[in-house]
Amino acid sequence: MVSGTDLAFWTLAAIAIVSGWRVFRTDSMVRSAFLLLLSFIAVGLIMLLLRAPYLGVATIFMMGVEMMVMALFMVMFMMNPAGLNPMNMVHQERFAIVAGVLAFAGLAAAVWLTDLPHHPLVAGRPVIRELGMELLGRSMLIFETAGVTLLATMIGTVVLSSRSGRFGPADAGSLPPTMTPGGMPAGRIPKKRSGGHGGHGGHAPSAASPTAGEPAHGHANDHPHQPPEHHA
Amino acid sequence: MSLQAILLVAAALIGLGLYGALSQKSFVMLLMGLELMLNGVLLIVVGCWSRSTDGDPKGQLLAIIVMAVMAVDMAIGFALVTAVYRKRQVDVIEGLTTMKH
Amino acid sequence: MLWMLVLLPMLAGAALFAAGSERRAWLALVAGATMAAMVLLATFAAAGSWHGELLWSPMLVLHVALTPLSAAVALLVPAVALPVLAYAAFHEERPGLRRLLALLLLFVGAMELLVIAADLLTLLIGWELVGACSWALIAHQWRDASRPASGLYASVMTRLGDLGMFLAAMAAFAGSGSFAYADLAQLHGLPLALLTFGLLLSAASKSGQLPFSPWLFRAMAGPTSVSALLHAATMVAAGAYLLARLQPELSRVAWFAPATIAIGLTTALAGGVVAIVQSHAKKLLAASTSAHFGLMFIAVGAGYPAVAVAHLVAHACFKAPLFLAAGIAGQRIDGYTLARMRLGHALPWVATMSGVAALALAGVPPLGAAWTKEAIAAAGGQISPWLAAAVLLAGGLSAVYAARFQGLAFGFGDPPVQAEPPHRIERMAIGLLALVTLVLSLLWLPRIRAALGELLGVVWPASDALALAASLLLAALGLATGYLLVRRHPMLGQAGAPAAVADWWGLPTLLRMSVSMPVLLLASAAARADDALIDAAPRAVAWLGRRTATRIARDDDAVVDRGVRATETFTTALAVFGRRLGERIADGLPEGAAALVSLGGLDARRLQTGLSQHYVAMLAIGGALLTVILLLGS
Amino acid sequence: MPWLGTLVLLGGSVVFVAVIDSLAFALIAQRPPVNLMRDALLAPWRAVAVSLVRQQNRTEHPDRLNWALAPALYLALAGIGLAVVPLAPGVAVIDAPTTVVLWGAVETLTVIAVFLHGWSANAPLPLIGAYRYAAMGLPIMLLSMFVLIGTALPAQSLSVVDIVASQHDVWNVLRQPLGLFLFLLLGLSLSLRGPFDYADSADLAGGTAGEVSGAARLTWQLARHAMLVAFAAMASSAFLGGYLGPVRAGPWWLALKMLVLITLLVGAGHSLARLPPSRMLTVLWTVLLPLAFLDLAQAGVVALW
Repeated sequence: MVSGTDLAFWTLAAIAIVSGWRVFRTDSMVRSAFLLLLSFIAVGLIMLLLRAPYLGVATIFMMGVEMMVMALFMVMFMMNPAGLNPMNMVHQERFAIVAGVLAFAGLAAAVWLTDLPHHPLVAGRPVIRELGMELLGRSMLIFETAGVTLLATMIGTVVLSSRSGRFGPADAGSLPPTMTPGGMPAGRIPKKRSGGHGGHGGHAPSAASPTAGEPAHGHANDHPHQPPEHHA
Repeated sequence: MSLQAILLVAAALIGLGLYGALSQKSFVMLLMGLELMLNGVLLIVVGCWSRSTDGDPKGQLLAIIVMAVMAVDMAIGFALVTAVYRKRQVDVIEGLTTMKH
Repeated sequence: MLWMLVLLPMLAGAALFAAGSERRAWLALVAGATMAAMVLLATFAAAGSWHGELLWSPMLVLHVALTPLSAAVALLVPAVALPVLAYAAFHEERPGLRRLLALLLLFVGAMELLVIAADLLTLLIGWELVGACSWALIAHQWRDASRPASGLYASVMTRLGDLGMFLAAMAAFAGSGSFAYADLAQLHGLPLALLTFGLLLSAASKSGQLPFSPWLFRAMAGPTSVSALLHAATMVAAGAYLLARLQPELSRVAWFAPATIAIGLTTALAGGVVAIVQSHAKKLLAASTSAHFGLMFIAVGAGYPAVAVAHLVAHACFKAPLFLAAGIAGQRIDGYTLARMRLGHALPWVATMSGVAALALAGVPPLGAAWTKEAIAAAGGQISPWLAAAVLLAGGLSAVYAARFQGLAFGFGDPPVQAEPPHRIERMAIGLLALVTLVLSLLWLPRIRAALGELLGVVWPASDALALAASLLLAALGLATGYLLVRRHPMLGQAGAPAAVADWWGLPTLLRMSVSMPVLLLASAAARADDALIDAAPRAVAWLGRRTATRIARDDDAVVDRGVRATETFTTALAVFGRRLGERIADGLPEGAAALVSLGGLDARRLQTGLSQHYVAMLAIGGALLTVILLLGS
Repeated sequence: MPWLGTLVLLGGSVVFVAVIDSLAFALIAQRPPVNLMRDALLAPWRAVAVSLVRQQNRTEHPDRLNWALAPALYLALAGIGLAVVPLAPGVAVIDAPTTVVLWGAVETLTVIAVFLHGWSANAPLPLIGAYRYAAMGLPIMLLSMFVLIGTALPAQSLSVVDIVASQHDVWNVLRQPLGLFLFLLLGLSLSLRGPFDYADSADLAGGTAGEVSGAARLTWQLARHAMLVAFAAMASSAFLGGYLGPVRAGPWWLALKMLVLITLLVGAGHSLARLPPSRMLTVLWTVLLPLAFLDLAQAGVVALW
């Protein structure tokens, strides 16, 4: 006999697993990100079924933001910005398949062979209130530690990803690659240095604003870190 | 919806995530694999909390910590990807060959 | 609410330190305002008889309360600290000034805690805080290496006395199960004796009584304002105050009065002589502090704690300006050698104010300090006329060194060198304290005195016309002697026997000679005895053992030799065999192992590809292996 | 039957949005006198009819599935957003203890829906609109969540029903006046309107909706209006006391407040200028987000007091 809850659970589980699988089987990284989000949403809904309303909704909420950011990064770092060309970027795939299957088999065997305890949640328990009391009560230290870790992460992220201007020009690392060996960075128009007016040629161009005044990059203001353009 | 079923689903997610983390060439896709594994972990935590602890709030706390770990993992991962890209114009794992003595 | 008296200066100190401003006017303002608020607060507290309790644990409760005597001291502390702190803000050197002021505020707060304490535990906390603060304050100019050492010396010296305080607190708790003063009455026998001994020890050490007096000299390493506060209203005063506060309980022990009087009298006389021959301005004043606290001890021993407190107040009011004046003079000549000062022309205002205070120190009527000294003499007279005479003699001694101090420090010497006059605030601080000294002259009026006695709930000892006359005579004589000393022997105490006396009769050396050296001698003697006596037995055993061994060896040679020859034959045969087969094994094993290891090394190197995905894969495999191991382990 | 009421409210308000939008456009773009019947009441229907008969647009190799799903997702999110709002004491379609967080999820997924809409067309201008919207949408969503937490504090609950109930004595707009202002900015952003319209703006020739026409475009516009309605319901519930009123609390008060807010937002959307995206990002991260912190701190102090 199958109850409505069971049906919902299996449906959501199927969505979570299938979309989790499709993440690595689609041609577009943006689609991958949103498939992963779909998997997360399915798991979040399963959490709702498990009577964890806060955790479930918070998962959806958080993963929505995270996957949006992830999609942006995808587009920033990948070959085809819109991500609609076919592609297959895998390595050591056979090993990976074996590892994944083994991991699943091992875990499944563990689940199967273990005598799992059964002390289900009592209906009507104020789980959100309890979570709040736990977070800001006995486990305050843990919670605060997590907070401090996140703060450290923020600082570390900024330090890692900000431009370092110490060993050379500030944008030395962020120039797009060249199209030909030793040539100009892609997408740059060489600066025309006409000596026609004034003729003080010793004035070196400022490294701080390499793109200033270049019409080809008029819209670059929207995206301070313009992705390299591949015209492949 | 027994605990076993929940854990099996989580195991499948972890297996898929491991496959992705091992097989994908792009840094970002590697991170997605890790996230999928953490998704399974999250499901395990919440499932065990709901089904076998009498609803002890510490289980929920653990889930929150897992979420924090996910956020940290993503943020640091992207920061590293950005840093690597700045230094070497590389966005796939094979491009980064300097990690040996 | 009474806790505010303690918390206010401490919080103000912390806030002052945290605020970070180094401006003198700001520091003076904050410190002065805090002290003024404390004076007000203490007045209200005394009028409203506030008290407080703090439940630390079910066993330990901290009490604070005010008796008339402690209210007087509680009022005195901030009142004296107010001008001293204002002076400190404008007088002391710039580096670390903020820290100095903050510490001084903390110091005053700790002293207040000690004063208003109504149980031994609270007292102990205040006592320790005062000690810690004094260490930090003496060592304030820590860049000069000798100053932290001085601070440590003073701290260790007073800490020795603190042991007595711990002993007293433990005895009280063991005897009555409580720390409260109110329960001390339940003590009898040994606990009471231990309590008295401990408190007397700690009071003597804090108040610089013999044999602890030398620490006061070392404490002179601190800034002038610290000395002034230390000697006038805090720290040193704590000892005498403590005895006065607990006199009713302590006097139940028979030997308390004689012991206290003996300590006090010895210190008063010895300290007086030390001060007379001292050539260092601040150390002169320090020795005089010891002497005057000795007088207070006498008053307590004679059963008049109120007289002791009255003298404490009077002493605070004249000793603080003297120190402040000495500080200004010392700053002017960059040192404290009295013979080099003679700054009467250069600092007329300071000289005048110092003169008023010096007259009070000399005990010249109609100044209030003279009356309190008379009262101590009268109190002593109730025990023995000889005691009264000794007190008067001590008073005469103080007249000598007072005259000497004033004459040398602010006499009229060479015409003044043009220099900037002291800051207005510094002058005001000294002036204010001198004014209070003058106001205390009112104590000579019988009506005022009676009213005060009623307020404090005490009866003053009856004074004696003869003693008064003798006192006047001795004071005059003392002033004359001091004047003569200034004229004839300005260099007194800089060399020779007087110099030795000036260093507390060589007490520090004596301590070294009488305590450390004997201990060392005893230790080496014990070591020698150890060698001679205890080692004899093992030596005998060893000799016996050697003899036996020789005998056995000689007997065994024959037997063992035969065995050895047989063994040799066998070994030779084995070696011949080994040269053929063993060689091959011995070489093959290490070489084979080396080949294997090198192969493994090459393989392991191949693992290091530099490609992250391989590392991730290895991580996964490692995780799996770990899981398997854990499973097998369980 | 709360869902029926909600549906009625949704339908009516969407029509109202369309009408007031047309009216505002007419007032600003045309010279008066404005013909109320022609320019306001009938103009939306005319637009519907035009959309329905117009041919569907095609781009080269779009992501068909997502292109079709994005407007539907947007509309569904608007519906979910409206469903958490109570119509009367204790009467809401979704009455769960975490509806505020659910609303946050709706905001997040809205960003994703708009991004998908622009991305799946596989054309440059919609894609730029999608990027810009993702960059703007995340900070403004963060900001709105801080503000919303501020409203949850006095209610001591994450449920919108409780939040409305907690305003029985004093509305949240008085408890945190800054909050409503910041929250209204979110409304402009959620419904792609006015100064916060970085997705579908005219400078991108329609942005994410630039390549859609016909029924798909109609759905998209409908979803935008529905989202504005849902937002107005949420804003009036979170800050203006929702169904509460001086006399006879009930859905009419909610409707009245929503109409006022909608008029305000439509007017603002038509009359305020749009900043360049980079400057707007700077303003968002360095001015508005700290303001939201300030608002939350102030709300916390008020709640404690």
